Amino acid sequence: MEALLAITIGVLVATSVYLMLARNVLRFIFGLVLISNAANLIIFVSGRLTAGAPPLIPEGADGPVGDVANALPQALVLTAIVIGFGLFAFALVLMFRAYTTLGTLYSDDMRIAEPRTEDTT
Amino acid sequence: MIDLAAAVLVFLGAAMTVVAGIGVLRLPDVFTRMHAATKVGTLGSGLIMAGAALHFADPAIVLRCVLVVFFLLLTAPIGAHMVGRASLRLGITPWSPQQDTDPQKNE
Amino acid sequence: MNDTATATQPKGNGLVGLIPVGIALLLFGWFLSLAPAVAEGQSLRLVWDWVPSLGIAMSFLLDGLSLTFALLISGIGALVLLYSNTYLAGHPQFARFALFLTSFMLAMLGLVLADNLIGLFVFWELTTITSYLLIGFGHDTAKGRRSALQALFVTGAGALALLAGFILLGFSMGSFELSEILAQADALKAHEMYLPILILILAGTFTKSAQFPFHFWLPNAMAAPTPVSAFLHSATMVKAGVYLMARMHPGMAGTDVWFWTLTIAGAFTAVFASILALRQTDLKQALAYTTLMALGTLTLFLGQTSGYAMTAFATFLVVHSLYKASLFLVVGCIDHSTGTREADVLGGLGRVMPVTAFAAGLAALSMAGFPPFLGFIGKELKYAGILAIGSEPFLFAAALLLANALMFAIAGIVALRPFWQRTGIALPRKPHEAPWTMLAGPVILAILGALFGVYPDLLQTSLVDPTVKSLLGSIEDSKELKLWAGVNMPLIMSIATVALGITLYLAHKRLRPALGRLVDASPQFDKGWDKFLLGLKRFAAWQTRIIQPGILRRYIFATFATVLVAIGGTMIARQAMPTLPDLSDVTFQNIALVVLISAGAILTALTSSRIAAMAALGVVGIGVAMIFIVFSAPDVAITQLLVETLVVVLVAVALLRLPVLDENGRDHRPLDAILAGAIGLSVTLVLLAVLETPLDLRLTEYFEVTSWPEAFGRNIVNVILVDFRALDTFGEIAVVVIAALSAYALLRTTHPRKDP
Amino acid sequence: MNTLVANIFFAVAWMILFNTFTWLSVLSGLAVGYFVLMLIQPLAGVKSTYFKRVWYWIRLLVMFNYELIVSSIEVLWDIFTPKHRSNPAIVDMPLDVKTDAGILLVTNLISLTPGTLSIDVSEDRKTLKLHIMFADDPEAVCRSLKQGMERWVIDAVEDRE
Amino acid sequence: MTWTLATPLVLPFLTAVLAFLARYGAAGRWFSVAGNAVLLAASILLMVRVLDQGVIAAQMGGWSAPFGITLVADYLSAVMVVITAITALAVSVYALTDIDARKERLGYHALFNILIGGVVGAFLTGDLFNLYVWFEVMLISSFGLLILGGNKDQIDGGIKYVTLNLISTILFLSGIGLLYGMTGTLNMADIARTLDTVENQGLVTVVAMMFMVAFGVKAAVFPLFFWLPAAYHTPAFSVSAVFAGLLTKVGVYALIRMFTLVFDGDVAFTHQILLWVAGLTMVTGVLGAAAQNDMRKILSFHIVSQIGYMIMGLALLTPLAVAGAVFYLVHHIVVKANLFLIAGVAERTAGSTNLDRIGGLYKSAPLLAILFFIPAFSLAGFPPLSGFWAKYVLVAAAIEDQGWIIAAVALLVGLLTIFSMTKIWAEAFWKPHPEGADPALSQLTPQARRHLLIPIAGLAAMTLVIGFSPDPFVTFAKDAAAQLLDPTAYITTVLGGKA
Amino acid sequence: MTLMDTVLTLGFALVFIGVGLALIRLAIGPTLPDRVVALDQMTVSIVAFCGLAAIRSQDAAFLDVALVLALVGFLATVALARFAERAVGRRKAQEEEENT
Amino acid sequence: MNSIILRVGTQYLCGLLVLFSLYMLIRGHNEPGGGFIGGLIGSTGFVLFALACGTADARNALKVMPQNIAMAGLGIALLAGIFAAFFGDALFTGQWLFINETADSKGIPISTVLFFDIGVYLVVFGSILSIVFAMEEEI
Ligand code: NA
Ligand code: NA
Repeated sequence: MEALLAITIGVLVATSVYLMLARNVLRFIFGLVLISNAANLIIFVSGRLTAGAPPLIPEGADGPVGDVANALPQALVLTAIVIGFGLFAFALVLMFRAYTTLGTLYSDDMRIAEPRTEDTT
Repeated sequence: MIDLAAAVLVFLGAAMTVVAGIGVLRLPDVFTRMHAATKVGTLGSGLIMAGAALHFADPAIVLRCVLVVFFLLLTAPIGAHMVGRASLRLGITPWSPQQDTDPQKNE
Repeated sequence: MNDTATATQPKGNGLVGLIPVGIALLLFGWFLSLAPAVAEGQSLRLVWDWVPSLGIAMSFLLDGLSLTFALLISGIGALVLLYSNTYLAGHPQFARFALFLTSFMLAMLGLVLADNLIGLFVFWELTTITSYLLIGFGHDTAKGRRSALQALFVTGAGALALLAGFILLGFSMGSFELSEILAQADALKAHEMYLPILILILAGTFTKSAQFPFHFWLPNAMAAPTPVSAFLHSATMVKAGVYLMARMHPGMAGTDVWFWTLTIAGAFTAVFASILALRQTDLKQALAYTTLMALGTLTLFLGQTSGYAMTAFATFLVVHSLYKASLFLVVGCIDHSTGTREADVLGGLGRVMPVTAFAAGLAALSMAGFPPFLGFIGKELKYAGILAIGSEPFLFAAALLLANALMFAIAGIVALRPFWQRTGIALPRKPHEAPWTMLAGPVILAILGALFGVYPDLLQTSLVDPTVKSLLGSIEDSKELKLWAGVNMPLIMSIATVALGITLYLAHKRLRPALGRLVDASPQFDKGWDKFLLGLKRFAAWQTRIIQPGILRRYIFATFATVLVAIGGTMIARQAMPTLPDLSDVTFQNIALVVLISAGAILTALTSSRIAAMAALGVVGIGVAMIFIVFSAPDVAITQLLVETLVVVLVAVALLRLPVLDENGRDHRPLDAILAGAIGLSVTLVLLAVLETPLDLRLTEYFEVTSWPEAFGRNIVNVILVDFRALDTFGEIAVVVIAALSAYALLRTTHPRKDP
Repeated sequence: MNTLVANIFFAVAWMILFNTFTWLSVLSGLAVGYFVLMLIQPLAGVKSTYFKRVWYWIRLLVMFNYELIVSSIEVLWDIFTPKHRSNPAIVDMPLDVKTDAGILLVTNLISLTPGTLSIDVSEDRKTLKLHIMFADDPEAVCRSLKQGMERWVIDAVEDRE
Repeated sequence: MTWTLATPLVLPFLTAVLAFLARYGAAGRWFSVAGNAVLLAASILLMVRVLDQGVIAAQMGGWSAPFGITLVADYLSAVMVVITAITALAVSVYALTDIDARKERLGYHALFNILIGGVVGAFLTGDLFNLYVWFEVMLISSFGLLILGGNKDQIDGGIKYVTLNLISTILFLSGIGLLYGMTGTLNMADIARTLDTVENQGLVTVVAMMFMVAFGVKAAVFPLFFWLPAAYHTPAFSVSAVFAGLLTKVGVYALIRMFTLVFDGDVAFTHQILLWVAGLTMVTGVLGAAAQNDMRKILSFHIVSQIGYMIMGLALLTPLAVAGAVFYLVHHIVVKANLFLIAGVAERTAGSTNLDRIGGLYKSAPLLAILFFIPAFSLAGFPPLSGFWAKYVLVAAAIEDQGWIIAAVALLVGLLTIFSMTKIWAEAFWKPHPEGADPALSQLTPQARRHLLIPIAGLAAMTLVIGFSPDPFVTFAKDAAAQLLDPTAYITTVLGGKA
Repeated sequence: MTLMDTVLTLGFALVFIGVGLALIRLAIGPTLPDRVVALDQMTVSIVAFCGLAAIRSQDAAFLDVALVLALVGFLATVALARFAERAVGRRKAQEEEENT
Repeated sequence: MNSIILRVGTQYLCGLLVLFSLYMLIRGHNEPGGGFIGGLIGSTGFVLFALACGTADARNALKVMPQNIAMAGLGIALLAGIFAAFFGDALFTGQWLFINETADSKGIPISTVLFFDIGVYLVVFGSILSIVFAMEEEI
C-alpha cells in the first residue's frame, strides 16, 4: 500500500503544482490545500503504514498491545495539518483582500509592487 | 446470535449507503436527490452504528453509537433544509414527470 | 564650477581651520626629525598586531621612500590646509571639508608608511573614500557628483584587483609583511603566481595613478576645490600608485613584463597627457593633464632598474610635487581673486598680484626645467635615466623630449600669460592680491624648488639617496644631483626641449584645433564612461526584467522548475532510482481510496467551476481522512475532517465576494501540465526510494514504552504532542495565533472600522 | 425539567447501589426512577406533565421509526426502478407548533421521513414549505403529517393546557 | 544550563503575549522594548556560557535526545541569537515612533516579538521538525507584518512573498518526512550520525537537494529569490529592517547547519552546486540593484547579492571560507537592518525613498549622512568597516582554495555594490532636494528623533567596532567554522556522549 | 473468516461505491446544490465508514471520528448552502443597481 | 441569516458542540481528542452561531474578543511550560499532581500538561473564531 500511496501523492503533487501555476490566485489556494495534504501524506507514509491498530494504550496495560501504528508521524502530521490550516486561512484572506483592493484575482495583473513601467535607465 | 444480528445490521447499513449514492446520482433533481442523501444516507450510517453497538456491547461504546446517530438525526435535516431553501432561491424548479431534462446549470 | 562662491563672507574658520594645520605641521616636524636617522640608512619599524587571526598587522616602516613621501604629504598638507582655511573661509561645510582633507592626509601617510599588505590596502581605500568625499565637495551639480563617482569607481575597481593581488601575494609568499616579502625578491619573481600578482597590483596602481587607459577620471576630479586638486592630484593620492610601484620595485622589478608594461604605459601616458594638456584653456585642467604626464614619467622610470632611472625617479618625484602643488595653489589664488580660470581671458595680473606672480614664475621655471631650478636637475636626470634604458632608449627618449617640451609650453601658459599678457577682456571680479595664508603655500613650495636647485646636496643626502636605497637596496648606484654635469647628451636634449617648448608655446593657440581633432579621433574614454554606465544600467535593467518581471506565475514556474531539476536531475545524476514497487498487498479498499483522492485532485485541477473545485477539495480531504482512518490514526483523521470543514466554511464565505474562476476563456496550459506531471513523478520516485530503506523505529518504541509509565497518558499521539514534543506544539499554536492575528489585521487594515 | 433531573438522579443512585455501570443498570435505573417518581408524586406535591410527556416521547420515537421504515421503501423503489414513478411537488403546510424546539423537531422529523423534506419555515412561523416526492394528492400528505408527526411533537414538547 | 538555552526562546513569546494584551495603551510598546532588552541580556548570558563551555545542549521536557526536542547552541547559534536580540532591541526602539497606534492595535508588537521568537527558535533548535515549526512561526508572523497597513503594494508584494514561501515550506516539510523515512529520527545530530549508514547515498543527495531548494527560497538565492525584491520594499520601515536583517539569514543559517552537519556526504556535488548558486546570486542580485531607483528596492536586491557571499563561504567549505560566511552573516545583519532603518528616516524627512524625488540630506541632515555613510560603505566593503573584513575573508578563502572565478565574481560584485551605494549617496544625500527646501532632522519631534536615531547610531557603532577591531570577531568566526566543519562535539553534546 | 469479516469486506466495498457514485454527481453537478448534496452524502458515508473501521479493528477509537463528523460535518453543507443563497441575493442586488 | 430552523438548531447545537469539545479536551490524554481537536470542535460551535445568527450575536455571546482568547491561550501554554522552572526541570517538563492516589489507581491527575492542552484549546478556538468572524464581517 505504501507504494500505491506514493503514486497517489505524486498525483496530488502534480495537480497542485498545476493549480499553483494558474493565472487565478484562487487556484493557487486550491493547490495549496492539495499540496499540504500531499506533504502530510509523505510524512505519514514515511513512518510506514499499519492498518487497524491506533497507537493507544488500553486500560490496565503499560504499553500498547501488539503492533500498533507509528505514533510519531501521526503527531507530526497533526501538527502539520493545523499549521497548514493557519497558512491556508491567511493565504485565503490575502487573496480575498487582493481582490477587494486590487480588483483582480489574476496574478498577471498584480503589478503594484513591481510596476510594469519600471525602467530606470 | 448477536453477531449475526450485528452483521445483518452492518450489511443493511452498507447497502443503504450505496443506495443513497445511487439515489444521489440517479434521481432527477436536487430535491429528490436530497431525499436520498438525507434519509437513506442517515439510515445507512445509523444501521451500521447499531451494528457496531451490538458488536461491541459495551455501555460506553453503545453510548457513543447512540450519540453518533443522535447527532446525525439532529444535523442532517438542518443541512437538507439549508440546501433546499438555497435551491429554491436559486430558482431551481422541482422536477416533475412532465419535463424530463435537468434544470439549467447554475453557477 | 566656481567653488569660491562664499568669498564674500570672509569669516575665519577659527579652531576648526587651525587644528588640522597644527596636526600636519607636527607630523611634518616629526618626520623631519627622523630624516637624519633615515639618511644614515636606518629604517624604523612599528608593529601593532591588528588582526592576528588573519595574519594582518598594522606595521609601519619608515625608510627613505616612505620618508620622502611622508614629508611631501605632511608638508604640502600643512600648506594646503592653511591655504584652504582662507580659500573656503566661512563656507558652511568647511568643517567637513577640513575633516575630510585631514583624514585624507592621515590616510595617505598611513599608506606610505604601512609595511603590511592589508594595512596598506586599508589606507589605500581610505584615501579613495576621503578623496571621493573631497571631489564630491561640489555635490550640488550633476557634474561634481559624476566626477566623484568616476574617481571612486575607477580607483575602486583597481583597488579590488589590488586586493586580490595582495591576497595572492600574501598567500604565495607566506606573509603579508612587505619587508618580509620584498626580502625574497627572487622567490617572488620565480613564483608561478608572479604574473597574476603583477597584473593585479598594476591594475590597482595604474588606476590610482591614472595611467592610460584609466587616465580619464583625473581631469574630471578637478571638480574638487582647488586646494584639493593641489593636494590630491599633484602631491599625494595619484602618487599613491606610483608609491606602490616604487614600493614593489625591489621585489618585482627586473622582469620583462615589469619593464615593458611600465615603460610603455608610462611613456604613452606622458606624451598623450601632454598633448591633452596643451589643448586645455582652463588652467586647472591644463595642470591636471601635466600631472598625468608626470605620473607617466615616474611610471616609466619605475620600469627601469638602473641607478640613473632611480635617481631620476626620486628627484622628479620631489620636483613635481613642489612645483605642481605650488602652481595649483597659484591657480586657486587667481580663481579666488578673479573668479575665472580661463587662460584666454586672464591677463595682466602681474601688477595686482605680484607675490602670486613671483611664486608662479619660480614654479613655472622649475616646471619648464630652467636652471638653476630643481626642475632642471630633474630633467637632466630624466634624460640620463631614459638613455640608460636597455631597449629602444631613443624611442622613449624622443617621447620624453616631446612631453617635456609640451610641459615647457604649458608652464608658460599657466604661469606667464595670466600675469603678463594683455587681453583687454574684463574679468568677472576686480583682481586683488591673495592674503598671506593663501600665498604661503605657493611661495614656500616655489622657493624650495629653487633652493634645492641651488643646493642639490641637501636633497641628495636627505631624500634622494635614501629613496634610491629603498629601491635598489643600496646607494651605490645613486647618481649625483648637480646643475652642471658637462656637455652631454642630456644637456643637448635639454636645449632641444627648450627650443621645441618655445615653439610650441608660441604656436599653441594655432595648434589647439589640430590637437582637438587628434584627440577627438582617439578613443573618448570620458564619453566611454558614460556609455559604460548607461550600458551597465541597461544591462542591469534588461537582466532584471528577465529575472524579476513582476509576474507571479513566472516566479512560481521558475521555482518549480528548480524543484524539478533539484529532485529529478539529482535522482538521475546520483542514480537514486527506486526498484519497481511491490504492489501485491494492495486491496480493493486501497485502490478505491487512491482513486477517490486522485479523482478529487484531478477534478479540482481541471474544473472551471469554483464550487466544483471546492467540493472536489472536500473530496480529497475526505479521502485523506479515510487513509488516516484505515491506517490507524483517529486523532489525525478527526483533525483532518475538522480542518477540512473549516476550510470549506472559510472558502464559502470568501467566495461570496470573489468572481468566477475564468472570466475569459478556459484554463488550458500544456507546458504547466508537463512540469507538474514531471514533479509529481519525481516525488513519487523519491518516495518509493525512501520507502525501500528500512525504518528505524527506536523513537516510536521509546514513546510506546514511556508514554504511560512516565508521561501518564494512554493516547501516545497526544502525549507526543503535549509532552514529548511540547515545544513543537507550542510553536505551532504560536503559528495559529499569528495566522489569526495576521488575517485579522489584513481584513481590518484596509477598511478601518471600529474593533468590536 | 426538574423531574427529568430527579429521574436521572434516581437512576444514578440505582447504579451506585448496585455498584455497576452497565447497559442494563442504566435502563433499569431510569425505569425504576420513573416509577418511584410516579409513586411519590402526590407526596412531593409535584404537579408535573412529566409522566405524560415521557409516554408522548416514546410514542413519538416509535411512530417516527415506523414512518421512517415504511416510507423508505417507497423511495428505494423509486431509486431502483428505471422510470421515476414519483411526482414531486413543493407544498405549503400550515404550522401549528409554536415553540422553537417544537418547530425544530417537526421539521427535522418530517425531513427524516422519506418522501417529505422540510425546505423552509416562513418568517411568521405559520407555514412550512415542503418537498413531497409522491405528491399525487398533496393535501392528503399534509393532513397526515399534521395529524401524525406534528400532533405527536406538540404533545411531547409543548405545554398545551 | 537548560534555562540558559530556553530563556532566549521563551522571552519573545512572553513579551508578545503581554504586549498584545496591553495593545490598546502605551504599555504594549514598552513591554516590547523591555522584553527585547531582557532578551539581549539572556542571549549575552548564553553567549558567555557557550564561549566558556563550547557546545551546550538542553533536553526540553526532560526527554533525552533523540527522543525529545533538544535545544543546542554552538558558536554559530549563540552569535546568531545575540545578533538577533540586538536587532530586535534596535527595531523595537525604532518602532516606538515608526509604528502608529492603529498597527499596534492590530497586534504589531505581538507579531514582531513572535517573529523574533521564531528566529531564536530556529537558531537554537537541534531538531529538524522543530526547525520547521520555528520557520513557520517566522514565516507567518512575517506575513502579518508584511501586510500590516494594507496598502496596495503591500498586498501585491505580499501575494508573491506568501505564495513562493509557502512552496518552500511545503518542500521543507516533505523533505523532513523523507529524511525521517530514511533515518527514523528527527534530531539533527542523530540524523547526521545515521545518514551515513543509509545504503542509497544517491537518495540522500536527492533529499539534500530538496532541502537546498527549500532553504534556498528562504535565503533568497538565485533562482529562487523573486519574492524578496517583490515584497521587502513595501512594509513599514521597522518591519523591512528586521526582515532585511534577520529573515533571509535564517535561511542561510539553515543551509549552513544542514550542509555542514547533515549533508556532508556528497560535497563534490552539493557544494559545487552551492558555489554556482553563490556566484549567480551575487551577480543577479547586484545587477538587480543597479536597475532600481528606490532606496529600499536597491537595498532589497543587495540582500540577495550578499546572500551570495555567505553561500559562497559555505560552498567553499574550507575553515577560512566558513569563517567568512559566519562573519558575513553577523556583519550583514547589523548593516542591512540599519540601512533600512535609515531609509525610514530618509522617507520621514525627505518625503520618499524614490531617489528621483528626494535629495539634500547631506547638507541639512549631516548626522543622518554620517549614519548612512558608515553602513553603506561597510556594505560596499570599504576598510576598515565590517564589510571589508567580511569580503576580505571570503575572497582570501576563495583565493586560498584557488577558486579564481568565484573570487573574481566576489570582487566584481563588490565594485557594483559600490556603484549602488554611491547612487543612493549621490541622489538622496548629495543632490539638492528636487522640490523645495532641503530636508532636516529638525522636522521630526525630539522624541521621534530619539526613537529613530538611537538604534541607528547603536548599529552604526557596532559596524565601526567590528571594523576597527575585527580580531575577536574573526577569531570567533574561525572557531565557529571549526565547530561546523567538525561536528563531533556538536553531536556528542546533543546525544549526551553517544556519538 | 467469520461472517462479520465477510460483511465488513462487503460493507467497505459498498460504502466506497456509494462514495464513488456521489463523487460522480459532485463532478457533473450541474447546479451548486447538487454538488453540495453530493458532498453531504459523502460526509455521511464516512460516518458509516468509521463504524466499519471500528468493528474491523476492534477499536472504538474510530467511533470518535464518526462522532465528531456526525456533529460537525453538516457545517460545510450549511456554509455552502448559505453561499448559494447569498450569491443569488448579491447577483440580484447587482442587477438592480445596473438597471437603475 | 434568517432561517428559523437553522437558528433554532443552532441554539442547541452550539452548546452541544462546546460541551462536546470540552469532553474531547479533557479525555484527550488517554483517548482520541486533546486541545487541537477540542478547540476545533469548540470553534465550530461559534462558527455555526455566526453563520446562523450573525457575528454580532456570536461576539456578544462570546463576550471576549477571540484574539484575546487565543493570545491568552498562548500565554497559558507558555506558563505551563515555564512552570517546570520552579522544580528545577527543563522547559515543558510535565509536573503532575495526583489527587486521591491509592495503591491500584493513580487518582485524579492535575498536571501542567493539562494546562498546556487547555492553552492549545484556547488558541485554536480563539484563532479560528477571529478569522471567521472577521471574514464574515467583510461580506
Ligand atoms: Na554528517
Ligand atoms: Na555524515
